[in-house]
Amino acid sequence: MVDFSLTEADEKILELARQEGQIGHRHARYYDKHEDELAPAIFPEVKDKPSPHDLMKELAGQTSAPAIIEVLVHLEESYGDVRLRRARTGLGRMIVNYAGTPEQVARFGHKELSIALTEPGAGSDPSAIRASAVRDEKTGEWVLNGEKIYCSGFGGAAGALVLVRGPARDGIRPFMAFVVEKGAPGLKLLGQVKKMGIRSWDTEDFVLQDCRVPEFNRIDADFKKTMIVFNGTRPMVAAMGLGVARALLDFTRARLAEDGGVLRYEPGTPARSAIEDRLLRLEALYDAALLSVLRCKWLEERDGRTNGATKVEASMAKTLGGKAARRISQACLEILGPQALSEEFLAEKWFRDARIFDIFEGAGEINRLIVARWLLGYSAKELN
Amino acid sequence: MVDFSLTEADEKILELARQEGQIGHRHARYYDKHEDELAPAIFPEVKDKPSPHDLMKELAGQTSAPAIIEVLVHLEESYGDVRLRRARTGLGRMIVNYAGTPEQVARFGHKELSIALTEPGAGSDPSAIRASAVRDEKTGEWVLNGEKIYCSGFGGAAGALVLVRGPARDGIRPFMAFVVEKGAPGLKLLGQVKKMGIRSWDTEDFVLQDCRVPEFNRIDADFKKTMIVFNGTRPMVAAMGLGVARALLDFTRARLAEDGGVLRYEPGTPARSAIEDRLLRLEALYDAALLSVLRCKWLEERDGRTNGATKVEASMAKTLGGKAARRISQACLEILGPQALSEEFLAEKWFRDARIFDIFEGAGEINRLIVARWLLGYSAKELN
Amino acid sequence: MISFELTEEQRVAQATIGEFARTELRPVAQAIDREAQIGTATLAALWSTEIIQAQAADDTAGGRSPVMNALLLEELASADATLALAMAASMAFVQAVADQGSAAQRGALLPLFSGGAFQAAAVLLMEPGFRFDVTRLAARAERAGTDYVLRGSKSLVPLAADCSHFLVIAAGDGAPDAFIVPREAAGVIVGEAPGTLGLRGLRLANVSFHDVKVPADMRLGDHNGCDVQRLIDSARTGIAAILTGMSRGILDYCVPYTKERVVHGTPLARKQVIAFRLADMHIEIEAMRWMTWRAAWELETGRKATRSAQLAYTYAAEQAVSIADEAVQAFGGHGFVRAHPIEMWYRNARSLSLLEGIAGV
Amino acid sequence: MISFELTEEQRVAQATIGEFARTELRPVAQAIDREAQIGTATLAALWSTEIIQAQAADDTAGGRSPVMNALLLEELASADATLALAMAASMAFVQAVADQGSAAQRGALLPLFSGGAFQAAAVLLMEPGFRFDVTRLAARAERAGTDYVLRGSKSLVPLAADCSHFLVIAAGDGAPDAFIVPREAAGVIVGEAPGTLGLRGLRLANVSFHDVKVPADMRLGDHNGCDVQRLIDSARTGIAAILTGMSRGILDYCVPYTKERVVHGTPLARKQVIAFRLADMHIEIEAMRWMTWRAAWELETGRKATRSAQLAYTYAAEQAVSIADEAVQAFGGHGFVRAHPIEMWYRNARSLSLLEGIAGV
Repeated sequence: MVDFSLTEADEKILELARQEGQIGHRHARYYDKHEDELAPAIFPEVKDKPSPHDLMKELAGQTSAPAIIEVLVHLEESYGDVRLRRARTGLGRMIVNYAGTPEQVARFGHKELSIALTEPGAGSDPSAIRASAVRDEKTGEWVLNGEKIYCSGFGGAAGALVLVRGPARDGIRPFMAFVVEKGAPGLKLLGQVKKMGIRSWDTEDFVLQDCRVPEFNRIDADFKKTMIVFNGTRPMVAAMGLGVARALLDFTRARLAEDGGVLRYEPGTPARSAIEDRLLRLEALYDAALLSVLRCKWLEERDGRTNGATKVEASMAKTLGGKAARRISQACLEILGPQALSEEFLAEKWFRDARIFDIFEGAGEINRLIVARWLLGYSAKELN
Repeated sequence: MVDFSLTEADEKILELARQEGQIGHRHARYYDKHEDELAPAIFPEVKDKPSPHDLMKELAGQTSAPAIIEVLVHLEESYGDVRLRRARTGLGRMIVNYAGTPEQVARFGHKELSIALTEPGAGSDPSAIRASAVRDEKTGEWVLNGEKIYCSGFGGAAGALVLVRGPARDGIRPFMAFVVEKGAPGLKLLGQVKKMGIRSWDTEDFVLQDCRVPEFNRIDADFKKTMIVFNGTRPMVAAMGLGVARALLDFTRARLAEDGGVLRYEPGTPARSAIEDRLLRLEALYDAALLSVLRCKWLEERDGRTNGATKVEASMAKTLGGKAARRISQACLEILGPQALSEEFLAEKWFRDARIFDIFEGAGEINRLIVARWLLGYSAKELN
Repeated sequence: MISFELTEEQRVAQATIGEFARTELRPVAQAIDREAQIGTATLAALWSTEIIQAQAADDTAGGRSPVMNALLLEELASADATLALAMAASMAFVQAVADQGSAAQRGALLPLFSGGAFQAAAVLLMEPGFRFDVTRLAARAERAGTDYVLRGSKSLVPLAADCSHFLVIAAGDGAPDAFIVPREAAGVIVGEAPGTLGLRGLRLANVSFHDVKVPADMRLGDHNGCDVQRLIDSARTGIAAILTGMSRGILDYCVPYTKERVVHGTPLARKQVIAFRLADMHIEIEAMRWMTWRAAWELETGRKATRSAQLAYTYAAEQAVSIADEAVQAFGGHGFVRAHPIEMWYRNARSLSLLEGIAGV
Repeated sequence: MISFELTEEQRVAQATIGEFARTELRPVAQAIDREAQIGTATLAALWSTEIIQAQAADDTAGGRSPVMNALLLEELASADATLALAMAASMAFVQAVADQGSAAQRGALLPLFSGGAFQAAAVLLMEPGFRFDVTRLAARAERAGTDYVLRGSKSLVPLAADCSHFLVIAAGDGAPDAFIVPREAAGVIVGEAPGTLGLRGLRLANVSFHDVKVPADMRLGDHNGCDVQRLIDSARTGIAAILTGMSRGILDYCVPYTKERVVHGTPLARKQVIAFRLADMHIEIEAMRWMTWRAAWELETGRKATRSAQLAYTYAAEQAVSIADEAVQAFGGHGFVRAHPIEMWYRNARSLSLLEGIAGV
């Protein structure tokens, strides 16, 4: 039976997330201004308190499906801006735990590991990756060279799972993955990336210069399978974009309300002001994207999370979420007018933050390609 | 010196065109409802009166550049809906006069001839043309076969210049052009095309079934050169689209004015109603397109009309004109609300008419390709 | 607990009506548009689906379900929006009486919709004039003794000439109210159908009310009056469902065409610009559907649906016009001629997206 | 007689300033943004163009030409919008005094702008608060004997701390008026620059006026008052010119990048979606330019430019934000990091397109 209601447990968890979000807002400007400073792993305000995620576990069975309540919590956390608890979402660790040998899991599985894919010349196209691994037959070590950029969580991580090209076999240089821990010889940290927005989002660049790692660090991860994690993370990132978008929508409505402006849903266009009309359409876009995210997560629960069943829906949710974050952030600033440009308010910051959500974890173009190929029955070769 | 003023002579000509447009509006619904009936070559109301085109010639030298006043007159005529005088713009005739031998000009040059390019499988891509010409060696005649559609002015014309593929030479079947007059054996008229809009715009389909024409009818027209006429006609068609768009804008403003609504240009967005805001933005789009058309025509005067100098600008003007006609017609109906759906008013008709202007004489996609290739320095092969 | 799961009953009904729409309705859609007339055989076929009759069913039977109605309107509209709206208009009337009518009103009117032939009726909200808005009604009902006197005009009434009854929304002393008026009542004048841009089979016409006497017990809900906003919310949700279905029909027609049509050596669908537009269509159609479902679910569970219905309607209206417009563009000249249904869909999309008050879920 | 022909003088000035902007301004643009400060060397270079000084030239010299100014602002902004606006803000002040000031006002103020060093001044129209509109001024000037008393706050004043004078637009008894106020006048408080989304080099700050006494002869135009709408029209035209130039700079940066960047074996620019967006950028930038020229020409020839200026401004604002946004998208991650100027342009586009009153042509 179709149902759009939250359970009492859902409401309780989200209420906690919202309360934490109010704390997050208080720290937002500081970490925007101090981008080289990593936010604490846990903020003192919540040190001894259960997190929404703890509450989710506690109330398991009383909530909407786990994937659904999880994505809603992520949305609220993103709404809250600075995370009060550092997320343990290191994709590198996830992959090690999933593809590593028992020995590798024992050694690395508890460590925070980012995943390092992107290079200056390879963004949405991993086939353009140029970082290389060569085996030193004398020592049995692997020698890595290359530059990795935009590596999420690397500042706070113990290292990264690094994707490189191995020695040629039949003219093809296969992808290989290595755990590179901080302190490895030849690993040069370049520090936090200077970004337009989401500056509290730990993002680092690094260089591998004859960086030597033992054979033990080679993880036998299937690249294609690895990519399946995106099916789950794309709607998640879409929801994060919606969190920022809703922060702006709420801010905009609150400012209008101070001036007596109320958004009414009864009249049609002819009876609306220009600003009411825009705001209403932005809300519609927000809801369209949110419902697409929820549908995708509902499907993920039904059809499986790691089998690629929701590849198309994940791309659909991400496309709409990215578009909503872009449009809503641009339009809210216009509605708010020039005052919103000032750093006295967080609106300008959220405008900068919001722009990432149609870029990372698959730009709209990449996701539209995925949807179009499915819709038209084309291969990646036939439509690119 | 930059100048955006009309001369007195310009104003006089355009005023005449506008007056005639008022007459055209009175006939608009009739010819919309009677699409198989060709409008008279000249309407009785203007039978003994000079046309705006006559006035243009009379006032030559006192007007803005000829190409500019001409395009403005076309805009007004399109605003006026049904043309009071059948246009003698048959492209076929133009090409015969330009590419024919003196004998061919003498025989065909005074006749109204359409140009027949489009086929069911070949629209924006003439290379897909399948109509064929085979020489009957016994009689020396050419035998034509194929289907031509959407042939402008063919209902009122004496025939058409038909583009077909000739016999293969070195594996390539070259384009050939023949004059096919009505009454030719094997020419089957299919009558007026049933269209969504611009139903008073004479458009016919026909079939060539072993249609025999003498060698004399073969016109030695260079296809590429022929295409150069589009450089002049594209901005012209853009202006026609703007004529329809302005008819809708004027209608919309007049209806709002009846209700006390006035469009003010002083306030910013915050002080506007939803409808004022949209109307203002539609006017801006209209002006953007109109100025692009005028710039193109000004350039045409400066740099030459038939040498391809304004190819890119013609495509730019057409892109914006087509977009403006689409958007303005869609948005005006929305502003006017459900009442505008009724045939009691011409708004719904103009909505239907307007849609053609981003299709014929080069769809927006074709024109964007032309602009992009120039901008990026790509050949048609590199970017398509 | 958030769920997008349809019940078995819903899935069966969806499939059945979907198949019916494809085989019975789609083939006649263009003829109905051309002739501006729905044939009696088609009306009979629509009636035989028993969707309208189900709206009159007793509450306890569970026959009246906005979510189910939204699903079925989408299916009908995927074949033809005109026919979907012919159904939705009568549905809106029956639903209003069933949900908000007094016992006497239900007893008197609902049996009319249990017969063997298509029974047209309509909710009348829109009014002539270019600045109409649902919050600015000019039609007024004034108390005259125990009765009301109704004055004003209503526009774009579907199948107006065939309707047995109208439910007329009019301003009163306080909030607007709804009045049940038989077409034959003195002072009711059904205008000629002027012809319209789209939805031509519905013969949309004005109906005017010249000092029409309405007995007090024909006020919907009698003494209690009714919740007019709920009727509007239901109508907006219905239009959203129809726009969703129509858009899906358009996309389904575009996919094979763009794959087959070769331009400059490549199928149209392999041009990135075309492929992206088709992908966007699909993405938006899905979002339109979820928004419609949510509004319908709120109506079904007795929640206030004003916000969800407005957003579903506004979003679907914008997207459907854009989808129809891009379909015309993908077809080029073939999108502008009446040989293909594309141009009809363009007219229908623009028309549908302006309508208020005349559909119901 | 319609013409798009530039004069020889205009073409030479355009080329000269274009070259200056490319070589002197573009290289320092990102540093100015980073440091939120325009260095004195850059200010001196700007001053050396003599564009501001030309605004003070006598009418008969033909030195004050809105069309010329629009051309030059486009050139400056194609390198950096912040620096173009630094110029345009002072220009707006000088133009207002030169065009609408009394003889005494011209005599007293214009010589300040003939010196050897950059002289900042500004027209103050915008006000703090989230529903500001140019037609709803809160700042008021009230008559007090022969003088005025000015109360209110103005926001986003460029180089506020460096300005010698402000021209303050305030509501009066009837139409709004403009008042010349030295920064040092009692009751004038220049706020701290809070930092802004874009245009950071301008150190945009609030200026508040606490019962500031303004002598009657410091009302712009003295007894005659002034045409405030003309100041607004000129400002909108100036912003349109700057948005046009900025957009052109963005496109020029995108073309080589998208041609070089290879994705899945093909340069980005050969993907239809990217190529079409670039084509649209070019088409729109041209249209923005013609709209700007028309408004500037109307101002130059003494026509009422309100409509043209509003349309040029509105259109340019919409297009420039979209162009900057699509540029970010074309660059992907590289569009989001400060290594490329793309993200700065995105911030500048959103900022510029919200400003009223502070540029002049």
